[in-house]
Amino acid sequence: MHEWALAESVITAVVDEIRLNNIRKVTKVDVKVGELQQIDIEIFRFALENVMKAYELVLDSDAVRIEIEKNILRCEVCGKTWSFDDASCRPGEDEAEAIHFIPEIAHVYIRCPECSSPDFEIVKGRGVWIEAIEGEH
Amino acid sequence: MHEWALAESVITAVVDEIRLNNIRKVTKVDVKVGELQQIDIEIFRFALENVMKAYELVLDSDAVRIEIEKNILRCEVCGKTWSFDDASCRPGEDEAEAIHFIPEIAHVYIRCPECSSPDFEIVKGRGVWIEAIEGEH
Amino acid sequence: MDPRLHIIDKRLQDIKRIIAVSGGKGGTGKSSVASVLALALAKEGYRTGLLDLDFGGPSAHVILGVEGLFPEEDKGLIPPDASGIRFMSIIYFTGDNPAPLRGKEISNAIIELLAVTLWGELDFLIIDMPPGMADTALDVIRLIKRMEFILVTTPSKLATEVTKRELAILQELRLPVLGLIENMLTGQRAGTAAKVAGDRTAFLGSIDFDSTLEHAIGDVDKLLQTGFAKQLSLCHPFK
Amino acid sequence: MDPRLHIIDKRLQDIKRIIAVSGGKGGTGKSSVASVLALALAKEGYRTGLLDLDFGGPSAHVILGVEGLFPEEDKGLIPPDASGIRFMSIIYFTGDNPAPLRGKEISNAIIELLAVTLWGELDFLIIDMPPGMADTALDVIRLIKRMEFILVTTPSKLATEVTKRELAILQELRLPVLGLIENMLTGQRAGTAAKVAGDRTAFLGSIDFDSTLEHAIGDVDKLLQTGFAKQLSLCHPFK
Ligand SMILES: Nc1ncnc2c1ncn2[C@@H]1O[C@H](COP(=O)(O)OP(=O)(O)O)[C@@H](O)[C@H]1O
Ligand SMILES: Nc1ncnc2c1ncn2[C@@H]1O[C@H](COP(=O)(O)OP(=O)(O)O)[C@@H](O)[C@H]1O
Ligand SMILES: [Mg+2]
Ligand SMILES: [Mg+2]
Ligand SMILES: [Mg+2]
Ligand SMILES: [Mg+2]
Ligand code: NI
Ligand code: NI
Ligand SMILES: [Zn+2]
Ligand SMILES: [Zn+2]
Repeated sequence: MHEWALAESVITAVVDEIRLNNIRKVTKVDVKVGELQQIDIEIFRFALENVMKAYELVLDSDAVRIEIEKNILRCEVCGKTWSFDDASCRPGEDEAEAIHFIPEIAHVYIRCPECSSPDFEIVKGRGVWIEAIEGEH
Repeated sequence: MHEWALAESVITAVVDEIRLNNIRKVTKVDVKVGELQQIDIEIFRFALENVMKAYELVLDSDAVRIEIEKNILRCEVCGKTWSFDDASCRPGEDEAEAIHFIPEIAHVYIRCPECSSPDFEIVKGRGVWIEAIEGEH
Repeated sequence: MDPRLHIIDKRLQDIKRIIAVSGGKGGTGKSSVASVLALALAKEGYRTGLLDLDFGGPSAHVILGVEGLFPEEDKGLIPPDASGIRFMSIIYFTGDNPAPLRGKEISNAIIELLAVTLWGELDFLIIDMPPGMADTALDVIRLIKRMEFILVTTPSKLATEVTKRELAILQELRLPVLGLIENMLTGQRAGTAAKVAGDRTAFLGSIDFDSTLEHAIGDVDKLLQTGFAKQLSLCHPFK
Repeated sequence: MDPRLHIIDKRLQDIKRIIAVSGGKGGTGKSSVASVLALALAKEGYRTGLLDLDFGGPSAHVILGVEGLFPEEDKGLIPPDASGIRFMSIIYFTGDNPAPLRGKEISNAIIELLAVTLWGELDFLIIDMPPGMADTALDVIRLIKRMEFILVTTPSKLATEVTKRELAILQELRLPVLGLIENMLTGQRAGTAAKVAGDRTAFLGSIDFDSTLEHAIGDVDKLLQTGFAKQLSLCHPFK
């Protein structure tokens, strides 16, 4: 349930945005959840709803869209592009848990499938990210 | 004349590209020269032409286009976007020379005009860059 | 938009003082000062946290002899208790493996840690900093507004030259520098650190080279008995 | 496309061996070993270059007492002669000012330096590395294919723990590690570095803590007379 902490960060960002832009009614919050972090979407949605209540934030139930973003890794040495859920280079359970807490730990346990380098970029699909917040003024 | 070394890197890259892609005739080389590094374009063009000869590379004189790219700096602390040639925060002559050799030295001598931080990103217009190489096979 | 940046202030709001132990040069004793200072403060009854941000060469867990601990997961990560200190380190996640992280990844990992760690109420959060003025230093400056700095140097010219640069930039940025601790004094160049401090910052005192320190590494009771700990208790600014 | 990446091989092609002095932990003596090793090789008649890549805590220029030098600009940058060494450092450009560079900028600056520096023919290029396995280490691994490594550690548990991690990653990447030098031996924990080397890499020998080293900093003749230099000459791999 450290998903709660991430959900809280999303709600805080929405509340900050409401204040900053004098938003009367939030119509859309697009949240991307990067595959690499392997967030449990059900737990995350549950946490989001509960944090909303705690923050006294009322949103239409369909205003918040959560989308999983495929992860793309790109090797800085050989240029190879791949995804960590390619069966050939999946980390074990403990390793996946460490990556769940801090996605950058991928560099400890994952290697480029082409040249075995740990020096790759997490191009997409890292962790929790807000793609857009829209509202009526 | 360390412009020569940079020109040589451009020509080497073109030669590498010719080999890699079996290019028969290079029709376009788009070179961007970032403002931040303050390359003298005349010297740079002169160096390019001479290095070409040394590398026995024949290019149409109008195939190589050199364009100056405006520099954009963005503060990591306050988000302010600016350009180093804004008169208010131009470095002195020695400082500009150091930046000429290594553009990242900007972080030593330039500060965010909004919050005075040295922690900014060089978004655009850093130094020599090849935007495109095109040719006939 | 990175939502994590919006929660960091809240995560740190119940911490009275946040102190980075820094200094520019590697190997001057930053981790030793940070760890033993945190131990001493905890012993005196202060609620104390210790955050090791030296991802490239994490050492605080070795100094404290931390083994087999892991944060509890409950609405975030709760730092486990290490000898009375709430202790957070990347080694919970890396184990003994090398962590080859570029600066951009270090930044992201720091942001993640700050966004999900629930420190609770603390009197002091001590941060053990890596050497240099790269991503980690720039990020704590950017992300933690109430940060105060203690600089550690040795009397060696190699260390003081680097420390001077770090002090210059911190002061240019008008960040609070509590002062300079001189560590590993051997009689050589005594007084150099005081000269570096000059009128620029407080000279907090000197700690002698202590040949008993090495044997105390990993044993907190022994650590607190060292000459190092005793001299540190005389020169740290929270007496 | 970054054209600079295409010229680096050519810039290094007339250099016989490229040696990074590294080790993970800060303050173990990497800069001292790199600088004195370069001096000693130059003295023996080898054409020697020294490149200080520790942008966060540049020290080689202080050790060598370099002042008032600047590279000559002629179809590139020609490293000036410092006591017989072709010496390149970021300090030519920063002066005494702090250089707050994030990893991405460090990478770019390294690429620029490697692309424009004309070393000419060298028997040895010694690279003084920063602590850690971040951008600088990842970049030299990525950009300089023929790199060989010498690791420097102290006997302290804090240093050996970090050195083990660095050795593990270098060997995982099948990079040539020439061996491990143990520095600042004081009788404590003698033999620990040899144990870290084990069957994994060559143990090159130990250098005692040398209280005369500090007074020799900045004076190359004195440096070469120190016990440090004499012991280093017995344990470096190019005898
Ligand atoms: N006062 C001291 N006397 C003797 N050894 C010391 C002292 N302070 C630190 N050390 C030793 O010096 C080395 C570097 O210390 P450390 O705290 O890891 O420095 P840093 O965090 O600055 O790299 C370690 O081996 C440590 O045990
Ligand atoms: N064998 C030695 N005896 C005494 N002091 C040493 C020895 N080797 C290095 N030093 C000192 O230790 C400090 C760190 O050395 P340095 O070469 O800068 O290490 P690094 O480059 O690994 O940070 C410097 O003050 C240096 O003078
Ligand atoms: Mg440390
Ligand atoms: Mg540490
Ligand atoms: Mg060094
Ligand atoms: Mg150095
Ligand atoms: Ni979780
Ligand atoms: Ni020039
Ligand atoms: Zn690869
Ligand atoms: Zn700013």
